[in-house]
Amino acid sequence: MSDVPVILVANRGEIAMRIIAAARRIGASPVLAASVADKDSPAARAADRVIVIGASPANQSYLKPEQVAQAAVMAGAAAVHPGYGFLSEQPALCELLEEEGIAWVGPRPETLRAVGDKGSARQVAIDAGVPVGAGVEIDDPTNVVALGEQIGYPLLIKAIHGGGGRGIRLVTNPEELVELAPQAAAEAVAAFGNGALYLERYYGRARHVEVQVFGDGEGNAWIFGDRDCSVQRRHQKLIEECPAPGLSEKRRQLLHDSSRALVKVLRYRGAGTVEFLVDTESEDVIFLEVNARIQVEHPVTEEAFGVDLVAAQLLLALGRDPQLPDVGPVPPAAVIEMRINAEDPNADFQPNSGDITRLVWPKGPGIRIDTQIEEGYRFPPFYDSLMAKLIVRAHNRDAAVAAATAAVRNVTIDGLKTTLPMHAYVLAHPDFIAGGIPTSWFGPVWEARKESLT
Amino acid sequence: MSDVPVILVANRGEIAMRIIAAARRIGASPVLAASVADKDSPAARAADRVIVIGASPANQSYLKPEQVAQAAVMAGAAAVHPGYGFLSEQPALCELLEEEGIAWVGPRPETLRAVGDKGSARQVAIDAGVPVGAGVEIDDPTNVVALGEQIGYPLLIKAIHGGGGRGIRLVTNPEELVELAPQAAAEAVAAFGNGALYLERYYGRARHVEVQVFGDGEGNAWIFGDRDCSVQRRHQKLIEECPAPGLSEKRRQLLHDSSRALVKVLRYRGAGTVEFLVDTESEDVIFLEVNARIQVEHPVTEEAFGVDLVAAQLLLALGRDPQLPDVGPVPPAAVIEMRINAEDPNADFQPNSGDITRLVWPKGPGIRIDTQIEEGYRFPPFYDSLMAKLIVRAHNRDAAVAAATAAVRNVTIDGLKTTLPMHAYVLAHPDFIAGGIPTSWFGPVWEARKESLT
Amino acid sequence: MGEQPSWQDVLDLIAQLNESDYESASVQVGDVSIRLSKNDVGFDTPESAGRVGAQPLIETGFDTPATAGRVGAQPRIETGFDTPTSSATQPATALGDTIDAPMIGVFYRRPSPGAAPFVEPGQRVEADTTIGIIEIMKLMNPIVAGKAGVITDFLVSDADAVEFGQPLATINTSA
Amino acid sequence: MGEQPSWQDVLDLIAQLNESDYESASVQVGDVSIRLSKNDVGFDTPESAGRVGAQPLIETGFDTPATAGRVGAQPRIETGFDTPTSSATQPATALGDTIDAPMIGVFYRRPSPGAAPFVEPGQRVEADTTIGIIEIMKLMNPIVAGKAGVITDFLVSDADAVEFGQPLATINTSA
Repeated sequence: MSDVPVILVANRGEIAMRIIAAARRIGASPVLAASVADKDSPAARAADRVIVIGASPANQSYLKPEQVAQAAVMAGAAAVHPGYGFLSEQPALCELLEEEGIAWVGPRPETLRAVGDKGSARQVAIDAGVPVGAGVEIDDPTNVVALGEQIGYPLLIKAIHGGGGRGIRLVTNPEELVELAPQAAAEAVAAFGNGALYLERYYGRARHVEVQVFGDGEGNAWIFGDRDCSVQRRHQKLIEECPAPGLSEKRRQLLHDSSRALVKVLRYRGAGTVEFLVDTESEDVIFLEVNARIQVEHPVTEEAFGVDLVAAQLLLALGRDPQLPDVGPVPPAAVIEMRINAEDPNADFQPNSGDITRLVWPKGPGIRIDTQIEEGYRFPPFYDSLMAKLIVRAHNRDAAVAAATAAVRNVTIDGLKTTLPMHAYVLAHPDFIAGGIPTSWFGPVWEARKESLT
Repeated sequence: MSDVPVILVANRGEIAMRIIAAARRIGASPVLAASVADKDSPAARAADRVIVIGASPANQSYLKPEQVAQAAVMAGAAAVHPGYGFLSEQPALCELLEEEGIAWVGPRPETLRAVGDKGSARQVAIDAGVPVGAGVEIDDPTNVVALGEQIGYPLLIKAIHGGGGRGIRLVTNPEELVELAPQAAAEAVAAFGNGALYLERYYGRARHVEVQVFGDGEGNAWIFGDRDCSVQRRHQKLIEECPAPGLSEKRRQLLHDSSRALVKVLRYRGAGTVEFLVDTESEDVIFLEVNARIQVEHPVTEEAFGVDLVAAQLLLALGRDPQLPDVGPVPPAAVIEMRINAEDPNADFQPNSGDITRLVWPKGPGIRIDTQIEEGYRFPPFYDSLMAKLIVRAHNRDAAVAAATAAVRNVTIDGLKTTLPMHAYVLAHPDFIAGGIPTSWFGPVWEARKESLT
Repeated sequence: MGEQPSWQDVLDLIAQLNESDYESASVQVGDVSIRLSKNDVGFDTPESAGRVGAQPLIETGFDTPATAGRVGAQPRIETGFDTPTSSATQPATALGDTIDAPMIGVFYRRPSPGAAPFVEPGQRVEADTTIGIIEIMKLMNPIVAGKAGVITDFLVSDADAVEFGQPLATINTSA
Repeated sequence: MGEQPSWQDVLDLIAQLNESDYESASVQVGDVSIRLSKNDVGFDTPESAGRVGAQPLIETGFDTPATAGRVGAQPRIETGFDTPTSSATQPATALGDTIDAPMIGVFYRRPSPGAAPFVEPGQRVEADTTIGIIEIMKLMNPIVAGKAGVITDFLVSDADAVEFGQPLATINTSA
């Protein structure tokens, strides 16, 4: 055994590259747990060793806790970094590793459980004094006017046993509520075998704002500002930025204080994100959830504050000082990240895979590319469509938007359809340039563009 | 003619890549004027077009104003960026281009002349109220005690008609001065046919601190903080950083105010650097010279303040708004640049050329690489030894030193000897870590290391 | 060359090259590409291996340099698994088929320490004959031969850690 | 080589090269590409042409695709100049030698507009015969043939901009 700790990277793609870079930064040896499809990938070549854990489909490799744990044992790993997605928020792998005395780069399993369930996460937030969305269960579907007043309009009627968007109705006034509640109850009985309903306030023009936290595991928190991730298509983030533009000092402080309180209550360990809904039509700020992992969009925070969050995760997991500074609530730079996906924005964002025949990245100050792809890379069909993250930093938001626009124009990716045309369109749109668009903005705007082209 | 302006890049290596990136950023078309040796270089491939201007030796290509001007005409260039070195501070090319109606990316020719000569630059500084080194001519070599007192000790006796380091003597007290002055006069007569002598204050433990300016050509200046470039070997900068560490507010203000005054007096146009000697044994601050070009070390300033100085140069030359912000005197980040040269630090920094057989750069937040080299590149013997600049940014200087140390450790360049081992040594040295070393520091420290190894 | 070389042409070429002094060779005629290497360094540039166009028509089965040169100190045995073209073009009589690990884990040739191995080289097996066990995080998984034939050799030792797809044994399916 | 080599040609070439002292060889004729190496350094991918080890034994003299594909829309004429190997291996009788531009500028075939050209194709020249003028920033520079022979063709037109090293004319030095 050498004194160089081994980090098992239990992920793929750009985040595997990112974790390998962080391991190298702290002087550790990165070993990649890869599926067969990824065993010769750029991340595999960047690692000190590759261990093939299973077949190409993720559910036969990256999603198998036992196979990843076995690889960690074989690698002699001191710690396992799960990246995002896959097993990153599953207590199962975390617990298997604990049994083997291998550190998990992430929060404790009980934290993963506490925030992994919407109901329990809501209760944690209430305990921490964090504002949650107004919601109430309906006892009697024929007597709902008072409840509706309590929640406020517009509101949603939700079937408690529904899910995946089914059994939800939007209600804009008391008359609708009185009419629709009994119907919804009857339909819920028919669809889910249970007519229990729930009323929830609906925010049709709210922003998605999240706070980057880093807990020492003892209740203390570093807060690294906020991110706006409101450019979304069907709940998929397309563009993220740090800081969130146009937040009042009061709102920002509420978001940051709430996040700090959650870290304290959870004795949260490592990097995490607290997601909020920030309404643009009222002063409401609503807790959504805690993401107990590093997130895709972490680079905007890193570039804005000049920190290395992934290295800090590794250091903390190895029992060392994460070497993070205390920073103010607003960073001294503005940073925008564009997710370049292998999807055709002109064909309903249909994913595609294949050979990248030519690849040119823009260069220059403030440009960072997080990616696994390179010229000649065969983009595999098995996994998600994220090809690369193009991150651009400048001294203020206007300059960052201009720099991002130039950067997008100077990317060449041949061989696959990508979301680059979508980015060019959004970055040039006056609503985006003004800042502070709600999550409901992108869908109709993109549809309207499509119609204007035909 | 299209409405996309053509920028002729009249340089090579990393700065050619940098200018090409800036041209792309502003939507211009970069055309490279290359020697034969560089006609298939990475910069040539990155440009829209390559024009071969002459044979490989620089004095048959990059140093020929007529050939570069001819290429600018052939390219249909709107502007020519000369980079640094070569013709960048020569009025000749600038004036040839003016005749053709092609913009020069740099100050006016009269500015180049005014600051290109030491004597006239000193006079400009005096006119601007900028502190210059004390100096006085000797009328009578047998009557020098009063003059010596006027200058202060230690001081240098210089033969006015000497040069290149010849005819200079260091004097530490009045007795030495009285003894050496007549000898020096006699020797100057013998060596240079003229016995005229000059006394100048000597600063043996001064730092090299410089200020980045950007003038609008009308007398107004942007000041982008300061850089410390005191890690030098024989007047060659090895490591630069922004901001200069440990400067008092008063000194910093003197440096910045002096630089602003020079921009005003010169009606300076574009990017420039005002170099100062900052003594560590007294409060003295002495003007050295104005570098009327973009400098090798400009990226530390760009990263520290989040600006694109080269794009700003191009925009100004094209008659557009350079899109630069007003910033405070101290940037919100600390940035270090390491010059990776094709020199063997263990063999008296002897340059070498040849094939780069393997090349791996570190990745991660805050890391920027400015380079032309790539795996398989044949580093040519014709030009200077700068291979790449490794630039590292962090939230403060300690973190930047740590990040730079990790970054240097994670560079692999096989096939050539490089200055990387020197960087690793300096970054780990307590004097450098403490900050504020003088320019005389590196030489003896590196010699002592060599002796300790044998 | 208007016409594509025939298979016999290719075999002739290989025979000729084999007698030559070349460490490696690459011949491309239209769509047909032949690349041969006598050592394990080969001539692929590291970047290209395993990517676009890097499907060799014939390969001798060693690791490509991209893999071999970059995985660090830990040696791996990964003789061409997951490269369908290689098994398809391998002359079965020469190298034999392999039985590959269906999962990552620790391979045991015996049901328990001290017991006799499930099978020995030279022994005939059927597709459902157990040839060993792979333990993954305390779970024991019997491994069957998957095809009938005679086990010619084991490629890993008892209690070796194996990766997914790693060849465990060679089997002569013609015997 | 107007026509494609036959398969037998390829085999013959390999045999011939094997007896040679070359460490590596690369032959490309149209779609046919042959690369051989006796050492473990191997071959370069198209990206690396012009860099390490990219001195091909035989090349047809055009730009490599890596270069040709990257210089953008502006066409360039740079037929193999500054590649000593190519001229060394070019059969002189087939293509002839070239007279290359010794400087960047504008090439004129006449001493002044309307005057007769300095020389015409078919005309015999000595080494010091002026064949044209290159103007660079208003400076006129006479260009001499540099070698004796018969001018067979001019490769640039009158008043064309030329780069350093660009072939101006072909000359048959055996004639």
